[in-house]
Amino acid sequence: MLDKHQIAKRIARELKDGYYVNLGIGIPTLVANYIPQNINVVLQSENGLLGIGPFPAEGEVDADLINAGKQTITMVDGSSLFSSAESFAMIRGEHVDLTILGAMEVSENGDIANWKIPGKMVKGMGGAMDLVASAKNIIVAMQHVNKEGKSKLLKECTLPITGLHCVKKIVTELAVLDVLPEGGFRLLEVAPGVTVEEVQNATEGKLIVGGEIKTIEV
Amino acid sequence: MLDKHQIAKRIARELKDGYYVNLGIGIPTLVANYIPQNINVVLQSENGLLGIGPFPAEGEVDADLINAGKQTITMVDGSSLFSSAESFAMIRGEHVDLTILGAMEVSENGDIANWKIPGKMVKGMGGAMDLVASAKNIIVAMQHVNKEGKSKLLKECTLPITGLHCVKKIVTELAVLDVLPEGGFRLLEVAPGVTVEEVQNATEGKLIVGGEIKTIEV
Amino acid sequence: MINKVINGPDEAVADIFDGATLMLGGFGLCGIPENTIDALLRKGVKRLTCISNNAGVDDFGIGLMLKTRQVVKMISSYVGENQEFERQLLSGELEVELLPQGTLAERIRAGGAGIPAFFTPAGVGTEVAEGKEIREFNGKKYLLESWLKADFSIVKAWKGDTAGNLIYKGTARNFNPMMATAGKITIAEVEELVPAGELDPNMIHTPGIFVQRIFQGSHYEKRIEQRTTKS
Amino acid sequence: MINKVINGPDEAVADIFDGATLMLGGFGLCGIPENTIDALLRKGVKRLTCISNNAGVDDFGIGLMLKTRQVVKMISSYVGENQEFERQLLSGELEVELLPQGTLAERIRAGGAGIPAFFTPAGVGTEVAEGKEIREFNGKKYLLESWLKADFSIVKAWKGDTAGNLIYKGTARNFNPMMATAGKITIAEVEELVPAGELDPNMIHTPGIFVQRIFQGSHYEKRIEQRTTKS
Repeated sequence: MLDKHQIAKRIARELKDGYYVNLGIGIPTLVANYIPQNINVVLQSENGLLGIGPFPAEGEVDADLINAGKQTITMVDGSSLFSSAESFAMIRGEHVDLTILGAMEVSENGDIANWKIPGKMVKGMGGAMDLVASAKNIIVAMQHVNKEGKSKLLKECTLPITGLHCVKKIVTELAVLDVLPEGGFRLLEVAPGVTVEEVQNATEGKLIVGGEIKTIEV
Repeated sequence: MLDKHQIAKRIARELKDGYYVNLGIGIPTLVANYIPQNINVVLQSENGLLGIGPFPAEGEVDADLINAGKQTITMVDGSSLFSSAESFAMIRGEHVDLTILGAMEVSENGDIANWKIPGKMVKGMGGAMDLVASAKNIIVAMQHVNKEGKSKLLKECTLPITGLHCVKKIVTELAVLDVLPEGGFRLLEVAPGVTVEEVQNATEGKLIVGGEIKTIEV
Repeated sequence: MINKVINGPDEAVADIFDGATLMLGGFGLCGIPENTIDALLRKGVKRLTCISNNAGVDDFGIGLMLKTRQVVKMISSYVGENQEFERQLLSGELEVELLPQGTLAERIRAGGAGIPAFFTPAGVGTEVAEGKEIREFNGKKYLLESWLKADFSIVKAWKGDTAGNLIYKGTARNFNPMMATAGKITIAEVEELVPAGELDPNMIHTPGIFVQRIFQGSHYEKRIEQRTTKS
Repeated sequence: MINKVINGPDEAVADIFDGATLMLGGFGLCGIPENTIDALLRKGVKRLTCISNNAGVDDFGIGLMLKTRQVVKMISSYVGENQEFERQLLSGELEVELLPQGTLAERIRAGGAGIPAFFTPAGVGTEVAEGKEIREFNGKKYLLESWLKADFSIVKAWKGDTAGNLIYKGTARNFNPMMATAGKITIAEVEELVPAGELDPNMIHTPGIFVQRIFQGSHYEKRIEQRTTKS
């Protein structure tokens, strides 16, 4: 089974040279730590920055420079700053190549639910609905099952939807799966020590197993 | 009868302190020469400048600084530059207080025609349709009759329309007239030496004469 | 050039009335109009509708106005990090309208730009789309969203001049530029106010035409929500 | 940071194909991509649809491409000052679609911003409204306009960096920033190209994400249409 850093590291291998990428809060943020040295990737922060750098040194903290998770950050050379309207114009206009975000549920046709649990305090969707409605490529980083042990890869989402038919790939502690255009989770890789059967048992939606199943390199 | 400079001078008396004003090509451009000294008015150029200054000295001409008539200009202190999208956001959003422009015809309900003559080469509407559709206050500067001696203040426009129900006031070589919300040209002032009868003869649309008719100060 | 300078935040808010709709700039606590919020607390104006991406924290930003019960409705994209907010919401004292962040930003931009409605893909298939017109363009579904305007927009900039021109700094820009365009009256507080002519016209983020009142604020706390540093 | 630098205008236009739709920045002759227009002339690519506020003059700007009959359609707001243009239009060799200038600017911005359609008041009651949906909001009529996109957008900036960030100068900005966002491929020519990190991130007009190719142009003529000076 992968820990959250290993999930982030595996997702980082999906990055390609020249990509502009939006990273959601949580595990997706960790992906920044594993970007391969030989490629150039620019990270977008939807509150108005292209070119997120590492966290600042103690003496360099600037309250006027934060990411969408409200963490203090720095900028890399070649960064640009802009308004929220311009930022979402960028997102909605499909200029961002890849969005990586967390989810509560993903359905076998690529629907995602990640913003609201009925009966609990609703904090809001933030930029998630804009991102999932607009991204050319969406990868979800999440646990395969929830705290009650129920699968988060479902036939249909049970929680309120964030966006339809948008998730392309999922990386969990157990496996890497593609969401097929015609529906279904295609198993690509399993975590070290995890069997196909274990993935099957943890997946409520249609799991498609065929061809070689690789083991995730950690 | 007023010459074009006197028309511009009369229109300049409509300016109020704090106004942002868009001046069209032709007589409206001349209004800039007659802004009263005791008020602050900012001129907008729809190609992306707030704060048009005088024409440059010979050695200060900058090809990258022109007005909407493509003339070289300067900027006053406190100017700002922006894109065409932002410029028309400003116009459409009714942030510009007053638009002064020329016209071929104005109807008694405030319709304006000023962009196209059937059978002649059509050069385009430029920003005129956006301006007349959005301005809170529109003053037209034009000749009362055309070259064939026909009135340009009509019951209905005969030329292709630029915008509906938008002109508030007209200043011609003969007179100053308000376009009433309920329809009709209300005569306010006549040029020195011009009689009400002459204005009436030159006005095809409904002319409303009542109360004191002042003589335009020149 | 027109002079927009006023004496300070109390003069800025003097005519803000009970029941007014306000836009307040900022993302989290970054780029919020601290001085004007304080003046709103002093004035005690009530029944406000606040359009702001977030609702502050319990003891800073809009959170302070929630504590004093001055706000009856929030229009936001994310309202976490606030216990009092949660209490008022659950008790029904506070109404909340949640919007996708990009939709919120674009609706405000549309309000300032004279665009009464536009189509966006955000929210299609979700509860955000309920009651809204859906239309397909090039095989993709979009929903129709309308403009947002405010009686007063309250923004915070880094530098400003007497003509109302504004320059923001870093990610403190966020919602401030659009909000500046969408208020009937726009109030700008700045860290440094300079005479017209000192700022480069080519580097202005918000042209002065959008700003009716400007003043130099003081004592900016600029509280940080998540202080993260290199280990 | 991603490096977008290419060798020059001929490399920039190498894959522009016959029948392509191009956006070209500029207002009159101010802020036009002089070097890339020259490369298009050298390449001789044909049957182009050009989206540009104006059509240049007989011997400069897009006018040069009209002379060589490379353009079959212009989408513009104003096309005066051009004899050859008029001849081709009257003879039916050239198709022209005229749009209100603000509508043109906003449709391009919408294309870049993923907004397929929006309502605007410009053109209501005129022939521009023919065949378009009209809807009333708050008692005022608006018409529905759709986005504009291009296969290639060609823009001219003052300064640029290797990451594709752009800064324009004066009123040479005009249509360039929106067009930069609305091309599948955006080509930027700049007067001065600097390494990423030299431009202030806070003062970028066009973020590099919108630019796929950038090069430093040479021999800018910057022809003036109406040279007016103080008497």
